[in-house]
Amino acid sequence: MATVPAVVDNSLEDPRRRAPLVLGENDFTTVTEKVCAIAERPRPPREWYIAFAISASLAAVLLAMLGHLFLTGIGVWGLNMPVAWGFDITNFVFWVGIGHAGTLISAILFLFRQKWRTAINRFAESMTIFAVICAGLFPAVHVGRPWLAYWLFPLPNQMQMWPNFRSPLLWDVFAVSTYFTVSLLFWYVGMIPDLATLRDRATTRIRSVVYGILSLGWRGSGRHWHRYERAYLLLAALATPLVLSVHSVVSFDFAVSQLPGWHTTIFPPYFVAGAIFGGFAMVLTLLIPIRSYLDLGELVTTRHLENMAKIVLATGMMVGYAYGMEFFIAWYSGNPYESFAFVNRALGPYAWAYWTMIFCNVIAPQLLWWRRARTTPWMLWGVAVLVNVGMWFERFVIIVTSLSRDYLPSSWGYFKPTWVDLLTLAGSFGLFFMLFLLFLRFVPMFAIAEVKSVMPAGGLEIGPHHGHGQYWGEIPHQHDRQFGEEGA
Amino acid sequence: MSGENGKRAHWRSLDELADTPEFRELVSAEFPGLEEDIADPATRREFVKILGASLGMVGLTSCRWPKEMILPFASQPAGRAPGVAVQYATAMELCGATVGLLVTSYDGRPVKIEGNPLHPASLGAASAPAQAAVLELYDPARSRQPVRREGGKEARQSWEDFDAFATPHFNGLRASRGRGLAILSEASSSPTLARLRVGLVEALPEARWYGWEPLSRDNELEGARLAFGRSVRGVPDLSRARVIVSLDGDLLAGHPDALRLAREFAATRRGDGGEMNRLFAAEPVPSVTGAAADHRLALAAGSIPALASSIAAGLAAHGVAVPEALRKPARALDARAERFAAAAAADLAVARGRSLIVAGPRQPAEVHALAWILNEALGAFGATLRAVDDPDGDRESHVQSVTGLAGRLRAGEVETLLILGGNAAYDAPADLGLADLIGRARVSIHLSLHDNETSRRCAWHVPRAHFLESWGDARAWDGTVSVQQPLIEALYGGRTPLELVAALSGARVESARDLVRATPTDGSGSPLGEAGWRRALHDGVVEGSGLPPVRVSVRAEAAGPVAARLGVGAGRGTEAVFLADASVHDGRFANNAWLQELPDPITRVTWDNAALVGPATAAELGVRHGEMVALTAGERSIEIAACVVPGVAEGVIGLPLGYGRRAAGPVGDGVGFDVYPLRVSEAPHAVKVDVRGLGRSYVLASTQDHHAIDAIGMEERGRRIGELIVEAEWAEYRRDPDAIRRERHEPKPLALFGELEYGGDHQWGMTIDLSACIGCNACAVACQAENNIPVVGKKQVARGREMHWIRVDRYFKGSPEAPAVAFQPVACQHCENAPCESVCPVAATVHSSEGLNSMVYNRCVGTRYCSNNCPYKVRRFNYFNYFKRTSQVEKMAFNPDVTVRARGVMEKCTFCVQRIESVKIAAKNERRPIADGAIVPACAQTCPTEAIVFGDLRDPSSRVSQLHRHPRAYSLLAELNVQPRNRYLAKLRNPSSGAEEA
Amino acid sequence: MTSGSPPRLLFPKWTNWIRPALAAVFVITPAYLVLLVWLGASPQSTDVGYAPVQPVAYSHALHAGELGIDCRYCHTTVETAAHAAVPPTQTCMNCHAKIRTESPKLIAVRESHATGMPVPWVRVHDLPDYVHFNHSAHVKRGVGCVECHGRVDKMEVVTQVEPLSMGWCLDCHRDPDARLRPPDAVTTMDWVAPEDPEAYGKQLRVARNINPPTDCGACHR
Amino acid sequence: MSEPRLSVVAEGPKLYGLLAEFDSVGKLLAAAERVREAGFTRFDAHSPIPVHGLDEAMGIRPSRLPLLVLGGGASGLGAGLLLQWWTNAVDYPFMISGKPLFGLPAAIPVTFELTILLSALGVVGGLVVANGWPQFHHPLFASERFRRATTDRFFVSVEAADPRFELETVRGLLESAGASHVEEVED
Repeated sequence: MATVPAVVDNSLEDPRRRAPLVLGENDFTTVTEKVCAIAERPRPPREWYIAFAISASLAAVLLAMLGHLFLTGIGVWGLNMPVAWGFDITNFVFWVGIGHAGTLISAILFLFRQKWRTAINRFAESMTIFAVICAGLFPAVHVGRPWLAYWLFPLPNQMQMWPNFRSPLLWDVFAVSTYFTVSLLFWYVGMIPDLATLRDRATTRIRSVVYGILSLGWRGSGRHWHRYERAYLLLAALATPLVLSVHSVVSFDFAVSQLPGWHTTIFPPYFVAGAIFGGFAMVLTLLIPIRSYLDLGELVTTRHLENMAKIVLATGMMVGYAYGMEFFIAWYSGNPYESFAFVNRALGPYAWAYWTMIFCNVIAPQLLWWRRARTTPWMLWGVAVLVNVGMWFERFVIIVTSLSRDYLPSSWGYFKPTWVDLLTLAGSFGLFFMLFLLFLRFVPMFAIAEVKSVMPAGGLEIGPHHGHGQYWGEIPHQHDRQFGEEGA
Repeated sequence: MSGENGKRAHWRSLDELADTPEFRELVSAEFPGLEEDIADPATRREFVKILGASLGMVGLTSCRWPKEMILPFASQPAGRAPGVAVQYATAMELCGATVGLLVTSYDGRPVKIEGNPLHPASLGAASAPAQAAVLELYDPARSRQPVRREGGKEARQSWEDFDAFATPHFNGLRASRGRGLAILSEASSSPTLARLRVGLVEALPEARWYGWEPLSRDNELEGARLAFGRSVRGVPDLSRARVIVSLDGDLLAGHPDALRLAREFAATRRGDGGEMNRLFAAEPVPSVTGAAADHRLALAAGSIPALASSIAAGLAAHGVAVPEALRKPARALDARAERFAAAAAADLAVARGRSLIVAGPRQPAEVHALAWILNEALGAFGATLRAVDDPDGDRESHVQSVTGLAGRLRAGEVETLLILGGNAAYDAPADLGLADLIGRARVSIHLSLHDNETSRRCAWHVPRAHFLESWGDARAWDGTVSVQQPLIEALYGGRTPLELVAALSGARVESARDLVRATPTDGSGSPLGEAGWRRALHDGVVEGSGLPPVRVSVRAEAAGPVAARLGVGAGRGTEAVFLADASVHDGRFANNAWLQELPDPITRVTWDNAALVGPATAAELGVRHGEMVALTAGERSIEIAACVVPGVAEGVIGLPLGYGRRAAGPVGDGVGFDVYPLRVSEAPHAVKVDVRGLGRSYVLASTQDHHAIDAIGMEERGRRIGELIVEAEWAEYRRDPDAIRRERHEPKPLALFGELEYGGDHQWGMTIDLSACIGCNACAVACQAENNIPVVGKKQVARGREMHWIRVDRYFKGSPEAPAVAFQPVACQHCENAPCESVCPVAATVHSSEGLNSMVYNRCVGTRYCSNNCPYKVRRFNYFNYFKRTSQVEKMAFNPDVTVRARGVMEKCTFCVQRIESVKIAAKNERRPIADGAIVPACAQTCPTEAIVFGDLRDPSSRVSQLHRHPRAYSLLAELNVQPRNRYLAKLRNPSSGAEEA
Repeated sequence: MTSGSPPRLLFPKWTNWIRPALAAVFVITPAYLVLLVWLGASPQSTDVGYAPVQPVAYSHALHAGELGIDCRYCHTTVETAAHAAVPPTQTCMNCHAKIRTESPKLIAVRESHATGMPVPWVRVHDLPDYVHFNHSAHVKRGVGCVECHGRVDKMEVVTQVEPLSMGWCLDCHRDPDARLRPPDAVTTMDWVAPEDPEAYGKQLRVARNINPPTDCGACHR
Repeated sequence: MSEPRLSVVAEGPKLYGLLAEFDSVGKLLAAAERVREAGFTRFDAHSPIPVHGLDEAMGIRPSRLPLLVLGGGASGLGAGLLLQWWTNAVDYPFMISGKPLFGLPAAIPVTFELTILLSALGVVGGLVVANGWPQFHHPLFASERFRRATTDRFFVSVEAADPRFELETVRGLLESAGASHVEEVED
């Protein structure tokens, strides 16, 4: 099997000389070994425990805050009458947004046959699941009487009442729950072969039982692979419009309303772009440290990082464009309320939030025009973190500034978060990282089978290809091989 | 779930209820609504909560609600049906003048107070304090037992104990012909009390009777004496007045007859009769009256006499027969004041016989005298003003009286001091040190609702029966007598001044009812006959009891001294003016949470008073909004937060009285700042002070401009006001009434889909006339009482969580020094295309077939999305369970027809759907149509100026339909095409063509 | 890696039976839960049949049934007020001052009459406080007592016979015809429509212009 | 000739089939093709990655999963529209913001989500059922070498149940196809 020395920089995109996606002295055996070893360690390193302890205790704080909230009332948050939504919905939109990169990477890049996705999709998909869990939490607890939140579902009842399907919030309910279900299926289906690998490598009884059950009896059968690939392709095809719809629907919460600053048609595309932007940033934020800590440079190569950096830059530009366009339309519409809403954003009491957002989402990503920034992990990471901050503030700005000053100056107000608001936000991060650390601990963090299938040895001399890391009509492995030989 | 809502309880009688142990326990429970600590993490309770949280989430399931009892009467009084509202007429006296009331009572508990349409001082309207009295009645902090204080020890006593002390003591006093007995009474117009006083003087000739009222109208009386040598009071009649000049007057709010005056004033502000009055107001601090004026002059109180004399001079110039002495202005004023005086004089002269000059209680006697003189010269008597004999005319002024008492106490000449009501220890002139002198009397007895500052200085505190619990009578400003009849058996026992005085004078101890019954009130000289009595109780007024007008004429020699004293200069330095507070008046209502939370009409500040300063003066003094300042007058000094308000005259600081109470009760204690220490007997209305900023800042909880607004906000607000409050000048409007509609043209935006048809037999709608609204806030309290609206407390208001369903927005226009003020009451607009409805995921707010935007509390899950989408921001959210600590006794104030909202539920104006439904059902039961005006929401019902009109839009002849079509009618934010059912009528102003805005 | 590791664990053959089992679980469990909640939580099963013990063993079967006393003799306010007043002790004593003066069943009544303390009846038909029901509105339109309270004249102990749930109210408010009768017959327990109730009720409804509101505000205020 | 084998079978535990191990994708494909051409039907290939062309090599008919998507999608669409129309316009109509009781634009999001949801469930359900999951027990798992089928080795298994199955011929066939190791797997 041809292999490539690690020294090769595969981040050049040269159509004639397609670079390999896995570097180093790697074959199926070693790749499997590398990935599984992480999940198979009898006990993870101390760092893992430290990280877990921190995030778990934050998650506990979240629980306490929710308890406090349920027992006392929404008033424990800083909300008031003009500003009836604050951190709660901001966090919701933020987390849903984070989720999107996962589906995007696994589904859309898949359909576009971006084979480099294989190294990061498991990662991103897991992130999606956890982010959506965090997101789903907020709509559920933000209501004044959470114990009645089930009224949002069309369940028959003695009142003979049904929910109001004209309400964007109800659309959210369906969108988010569908999104969660489909992402979960997609994630799990994608994991079956790898779970089987873990099962077959299992050395302890408990592991073989658990992985045995989870892998549903996978044995790499050709017939199974055949259906499996088709199913995966279909799921991808379904997930793609879904992911676009979900954030569009979330944006309807605002776009459909009356409020200056919310009531704009640009929201759906703008939100989707923002979601991808933030999502990729989050992938990078998580991936880069782990990559260096576990020394996974050969699987997650600089090329992967650079590709993601490019997407961040591109979506960042879109978001920046949207910011500008909002202002233009506000001015061009000639609607005084609309124009004031935006002037107020930039110069009003919440200017600090607005300019934080602009700096993080528009200025910072400009670094990525510079190749050094794209290929230097720590720089890229810095940008990614800023983008995460920026995207949270974007939602905060949209929601809070618009609400705080709407039509009647008499009812203008100002929102100040309380300690509960802040701890709840922190807690949601705790929950997210806790779940993520568990994932690192027990599940193969790379789609092993997929990674293998984009390795030279995975290629073959003849036959058409469908899906799953391979590409119709294209014959990449030859290139890889030549390149490999030259590189050698 | 339903457990969270208040339970309707039935019981036989109140004393039975009062006997249950949990009642006692609940009564002693803390006052509710003040939820500050709920959001406060520090408390242990909170911490435990957080720990128990996870469990709590499990426990939130609902099963069958608790077993409910039905306790029917053992034997039912005739004509009493459980759960059926009955109205009784009674009256509330405030500072010696009465307003007639109708009190709605369910199962024997009064729940709602409204004005008595038959009463001349009410005409169906009721002021905010009057309506809030129902909360005062159920105030758990009211004292329940006599208290005895001796050598720093205090002991609760039974009534028997008190009588055991009082009877022999009073006998002793009678034996000594009342030597050493002093009685200090709050102002009272009660004919019965007057009658008993006579008896008392006979029985105890050496007893001395003193009166004290911190906000008295003595100067007015003094002025009359000056002008006529006779103690008369003026009863203005604004319905005929075309030009009104108010010299620091308080016609529309503070005046004892304000409700009637406001009605008459507004009647000619609508510009419909082809006529419109014009109001000139000069005042140091913006008041409701000033806000309603066409020309308002912000002028230090000390300069108003000079202004008055300039006006007199101006009138003389216009050929009005002004006495020689008054034909020259006393001294020069600044240009603005001069223009104002000139314009006022000109208009007064033109409208001779239909003009009126009134002076306010803060102004010295000579200004009042001048007003009398000029009114006579202008032929106001019999037209816009009538003089009647003051029922208690020969009394000395309150300040003299209380000073005299202080003197005798100091001299140790007072053995027994009996204080009937009031709170002299708190509000008497500071220089007298009355609080400490009370101790000099060997025996001091204080009769009052609360065990307040004065009670704590007295040997005995005797609980007073609330006016809704006791018999009495009192006169309105025009002298009309009303019988005050009890609505409910005294919750905690309690005596009335009548009973005490009767007991003191040794008259055979009768029930208060008999005392009242025996008083001749209708001028016939003999007690009312049975029929008359029943009639008086039913109507709430004693027919023919009004004071007859008297013919008076100005003494020639009066003009000279008056003119001489008008010239006295205002002097240097900052002038601190004492104001009656719109909520707590002189402090007596400090423990009333409804009033405490009621925003000040001008500053919109709740739960506080503050030193009101104009922007320019503030800049001069280097004082920020919300900064603590020290005010020093001589050796007296107070600290108070500054509140920068446009329209306060330069060099003036407004100090609302009645805050900083120390013994008001859990609600009122420590709220705001006590400014009485600056108030001294020789200058009870205004003092010169030195102002020093202290740098510390203080949170003023305001319901508008929740935080200091930045530049761009200000600018934008300025731009919008014109859109929101449409105004027109009377002259133009009269020329071309359609101009308003034309300029504003509300284009009917294209609908996305066919408009929905409303099937109902009626289509409810409302109009609010901005020309009539004077911003008095009565509607807000009416709504609060009618709809069980919770009180949330200062911290919550500061956070922006006030719950009022109808708020009176106040906007300033023009320069910060001389702003024009406009009020706009905003409640739910009941939009036909209501934005709130489509966003509610559970259909908790939907439209009724009669066009109401219904809010269904029990369906609401509390997403708050509706509020976000409401362009008017009129929805209110229960961020906490604001009724959590409401005691049983306070729950008696709940209106059983309105659901008590749970925590986490949105609420808003319903157009008083409970009233609509009850009228509809009754009509349908009797199979008769609903007459226009039969359904009146609480706000409209109590509006003194009838600015709010409600009715059926389907009936084209109904008043509301006509007003919807009125040329002044416009919809707020019409361009949103939400199709509000509530339309506003543009505000008309009537500036004099002569002067530019003064 | 695999070398040296112990022989792998093999699932026994029977584990393959999990498949049909799963299929069954996926079908049965949801069905069971739905039924459980549906039947268990409905007011039909939670509220109907509620018959608390009353302080006085008052038998409607005897008074309203055998003796045929009209409902309105005790519940005086049904036609005029929202509440159908439970009678004051006075009303009982009107007769029982003479009849059964010694009956032990009446001790509580006599006591109340003597002391003036009320008889603590237990509310049977108890609507949540956010529901504002008006008796007069229904009685005057000709909705018989029976429609909501059932054959009280046959009840020894008053029992709730209808769910009194919102849905149940709506059923009638949306289609009242079958439940309407001439107002003078409202208290007649065994009243039967002279013809097909639907048609007869329709006539009444049209004639008296009865249109029951389904607006939320009609009951929730 | 079947006689002896019967006896053989009779004495030992039942034979499941033969399992041949290959070390490269190419060999696997070749072997699969050979086996198919030899007319075997009950055989399978096993690989750690999806091997392309294997379906042709093994002669697997195209899957019918897409039909399930269509079915799921259609029912989701129908259910979505029906639910919204019936609940809000028929069973309990409310007057909301003066809007029509049922408007298609407002109904689109929910309908769309339900369409996707049911399609996705259809696919996954179909996959699980068609692959006969969960199947925890399989004879091949007994083979120690087969553990590498999910790591780095490729296998072809021919079942004894195949009518044409003959132990030796099949063994020969597989070895000649380049199997690095062939073993008998018992049931």
